[in-house]
Amino acid sequence: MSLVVDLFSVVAIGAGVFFFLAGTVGLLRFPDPLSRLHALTKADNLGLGLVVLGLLPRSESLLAALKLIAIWALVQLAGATAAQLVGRAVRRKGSAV
Amino acid sequence: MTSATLAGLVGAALVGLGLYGLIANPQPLRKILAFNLMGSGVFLVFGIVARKGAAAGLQADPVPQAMVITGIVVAFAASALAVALVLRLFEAAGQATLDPDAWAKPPDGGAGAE
Amino acid sequence: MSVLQALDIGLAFVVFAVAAWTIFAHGAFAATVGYVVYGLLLALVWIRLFAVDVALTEAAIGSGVTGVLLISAAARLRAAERAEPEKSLSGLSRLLVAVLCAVVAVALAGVVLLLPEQGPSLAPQSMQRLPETGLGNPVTAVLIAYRAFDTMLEKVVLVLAVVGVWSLAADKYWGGAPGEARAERPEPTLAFLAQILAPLGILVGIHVFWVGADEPGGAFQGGAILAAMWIIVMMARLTEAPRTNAFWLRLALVAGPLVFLAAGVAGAIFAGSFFAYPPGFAKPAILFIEAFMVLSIAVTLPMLVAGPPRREPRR
Amino acid sequence: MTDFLLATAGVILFTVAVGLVRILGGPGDADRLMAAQLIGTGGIASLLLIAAATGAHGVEDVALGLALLAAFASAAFVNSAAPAEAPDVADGR
Amino acid sequence: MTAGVSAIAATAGGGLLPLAILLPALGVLLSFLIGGRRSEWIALGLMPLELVVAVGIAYFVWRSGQPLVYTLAGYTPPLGIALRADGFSAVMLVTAGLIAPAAALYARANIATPQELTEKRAPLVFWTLLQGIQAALSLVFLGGDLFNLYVGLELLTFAAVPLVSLDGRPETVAAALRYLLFALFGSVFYLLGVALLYGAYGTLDIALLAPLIRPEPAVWLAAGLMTAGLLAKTALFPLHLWLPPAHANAPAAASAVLSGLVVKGSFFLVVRLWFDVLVGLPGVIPGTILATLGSAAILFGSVLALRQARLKLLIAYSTVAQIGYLFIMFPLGHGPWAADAFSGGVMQALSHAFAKAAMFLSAGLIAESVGHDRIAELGGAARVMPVTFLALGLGGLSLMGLPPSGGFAAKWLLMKASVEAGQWVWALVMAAGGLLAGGYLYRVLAPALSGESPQLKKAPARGRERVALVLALVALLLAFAPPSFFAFLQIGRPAAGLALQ
Repeated sequence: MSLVVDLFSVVAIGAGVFFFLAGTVGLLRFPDPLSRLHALTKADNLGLGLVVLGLLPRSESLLAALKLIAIWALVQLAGATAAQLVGRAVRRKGSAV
Repeated sequence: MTSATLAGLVGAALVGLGLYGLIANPQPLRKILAFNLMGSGVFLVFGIVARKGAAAGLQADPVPQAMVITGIVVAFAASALAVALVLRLFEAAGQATLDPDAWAKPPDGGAGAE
Repeated sequence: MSVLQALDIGLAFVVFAVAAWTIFAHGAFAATVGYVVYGLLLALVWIRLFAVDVALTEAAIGSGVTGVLLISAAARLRAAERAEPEKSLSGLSRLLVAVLCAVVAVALAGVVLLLPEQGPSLAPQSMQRLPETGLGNPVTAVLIAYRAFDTMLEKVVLVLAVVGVWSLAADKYWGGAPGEARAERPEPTLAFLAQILAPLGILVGIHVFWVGADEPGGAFQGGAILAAMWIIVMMARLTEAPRTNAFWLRLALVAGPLVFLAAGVAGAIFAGSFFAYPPGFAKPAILFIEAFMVLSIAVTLPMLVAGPPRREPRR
Repeated sequence: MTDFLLATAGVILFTVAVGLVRILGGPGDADRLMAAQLIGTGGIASLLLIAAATGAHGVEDVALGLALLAAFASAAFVNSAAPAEAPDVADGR
Repeated sequence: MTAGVSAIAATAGGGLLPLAILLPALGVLLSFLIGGRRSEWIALGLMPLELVVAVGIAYFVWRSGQPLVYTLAGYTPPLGIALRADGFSAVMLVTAGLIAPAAALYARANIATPQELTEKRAPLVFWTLLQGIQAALSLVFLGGDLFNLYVGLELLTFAAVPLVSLDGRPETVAAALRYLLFALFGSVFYLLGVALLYGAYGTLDIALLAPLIRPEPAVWLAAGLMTAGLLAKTALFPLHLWLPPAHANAPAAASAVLSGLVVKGSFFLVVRLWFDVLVGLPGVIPGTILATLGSAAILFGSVLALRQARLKLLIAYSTVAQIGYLFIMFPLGHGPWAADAFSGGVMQALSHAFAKAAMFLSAGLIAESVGHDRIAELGGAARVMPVTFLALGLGGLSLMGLPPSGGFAAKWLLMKASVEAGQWVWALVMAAGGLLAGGYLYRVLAPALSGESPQLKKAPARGRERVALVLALVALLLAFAPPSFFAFLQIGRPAAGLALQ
């Protein structure tokens, strides 16, 4: 059982790390600032999601697991709204501040 | 080197950096940032003291931890007051400089008479 | 263990690099963003020092609320930065200052390295007296019982800070609400964010306060999270900032220290010493005081962020 | 397993830090704010991994707090960047 | 009961110690909560009580001949916090208890809530923060725990800074900001020292810490950092830059408290630190450094005071100089002259507190009545407002160190100790400082006594003139302090214990 859990964690977290890496590589290679930020946000949120997924079976209690999911959801929300907010602020000012 | 010592070294470096910013940076807002950096460096020194006091089944001495919590709240209040002063200065004078020459007395100099 | 060490060294390096960025960056706004990032990383460092209570405080106040304060200020001061290139120190005096700071940092680093591996500690005494308080979290016990006097006075400091910030208002705005009246409609995305975050955050804040008796958390951290929720709701303009002459607001601001002070005096009458708790009643008394402290912190921090009154009071 | 968790935490932290260096430099403030946003995501991931590895207690609440406040810097920026009416500067006292 | 035990256990009258802090703290909270005109009434109502508590503390210290101790919350140090009052604390407490109400009585006339308003900004802020300063000073004078004292320092900063910018002109805001930044720098350095001391010895209680102190790197660094931080708050040369604009720009009543009392708070802690905590360090070299800075302050501050065009700035610069005298006592702490040096330092703190408060209040009256405070245009003013100028002149007597005045007693004791210790140079500097002080006071007083009197905008109020005069007279009367007063100052000093044996 514990081996299965460990294997699951390793795979999920490993995949998560991959997305973080991919996001940063994309960041360094994409030319256009807005699109690269967009891609990066996506990649990182996916990365965090996978890390959380990998940690879920290791959590001590149901409450702890729920907290993990809430963390992931909140970061999703923050990422999405922040991108939109900042994007709109930039557009409203008509220039890249 | 333990993680506690490492954190202490970072704390020392932060105090140095913050002190430099506080003295050398002319803008008041940057000075406030520097003050916060310096403060967090001091808190880290408390942190390693706490960690090295791990005993009685605790992983860190609670007394310095409590002091850091008090200190963080006070540092925030200080930043808030400082920021309010900077913004007020900027609004009232269109500049936010601490340069004493910029505040040379106007010729009538009637301060003190309210 | 070596992986952990590598991680620690990496973390230390990143923290230092971001701190240096904050000091040396060209623009004030860039430096401020650097500071927000720095605050977040610092929470990681506190976890590594096994000071979870501190990490919580740093995450909520050091990074979160301070971040709002400084980012707002930096955004408003941008005009100042453009207007006048500040006179900075000459190269030589910069060098002298740098040398002075390096001396301080090196001396401090030396002393830190000399600290013994196992230092003196009040942990045993803290644990020994812990049962009297009925608490399970020794950090909370230090704050509310052993060193209650510090904590009560620090709440008075917060009240003074509010008075100080408000004192910068123009006379005609005294008693009015902070923040300018804006013609614009609230940003819909921000309103959406606030509507989702606020209920969740209130839950988390109360949870953090409540578990603080026995686990990491407490009045400061819970109060700070609640404060952050009020800040986001005000930023989204779902509610207006309150008038500063409103009695309920003043009451909420002083409730924490006032109840704490009253409890301290009651301790002198009923338990033989100022700020002592009667045996057996310690935990309910502590939770009672803490509840008011949560309230006061939750109201004080947003008021400090909101700044001085800037609207005329209604008559 | 512990080492794996710690190593991944380190890799994520390092990766995000590299990205950070790239975008803290700008060119625009929007980029910088997004940088802060991103280090938030990576930082929370590392935090959770370190907590799982070292068994530090109560760390989920720290991560929860960070997640709750993750968008605050951007919100504050938008809020202050919105054009406000010119404050009345004439009345000093 | 041995001395070691009595430093921890509570003593008779000890319950007054927390009251001295809690009463003004309560005043802060109530004044802010209830607001309006009542904030003033609360402050004025509590001040007599606070003075009674301060006098009570002094009485109990005098009666027992030993420091008063109170253990808070039933947790003995090192886990808990203790408050302690020795002779020096008691005297400072009473001084603060007298000067704050004097400033309050003076301020009633011009910092009041007008009838037509329920609440006004400046009065609410002033009355709340004045009590904040009282609470902070009580804590600084009574605190027995270094971190508790840090909280006291922060209280002091937060209460003092907004008073500087009370009238809202941009230059006052700039002065307040500079003051705040210096004060915060000071707090951080102080706190860093506290961290190092805790790391070295695991306690912050002064009585427990003192016997543990060894001359080792951590202690030296902590001592340096804490001293530097406190000096920034005390505005000792070369960290004085913030003081003149801050003290000159505040309303007169606030200036009196800031210059008379607030800077003495951090000075008091420097004394605590070097005389009660760091007793295990060889103090001669650090003491000499402090006295050298003090000498520089005396000369530099006096010369700058000579060059000021405005009366309030002149008085503020003279504070820079007078702070210098306070630090002459530090290299004289060892030897048969130590008691004289200590008494001289304390006497200087007391007489300067009263004299400077009197002078700032007088300057405020002059500015209000004449309409400005430009020294060049004050010719003949003394002839139309004689009482005000009398208070100014009597205060000046103390600054110059001429008999009979508290300043004379202070400077004479310090000179005597310097000469006995063979450290002549301090005596010479003090003599030069006295001459310079005579110079800058002459610049103000001589023209004011002669020439054509200016047209007053309004005559100074009798009551307010009397407040200033009474303060100046107290500074004068200190010259007649009996020997028992100096014995009282030694209560709680280690040297006193030696002398008694």
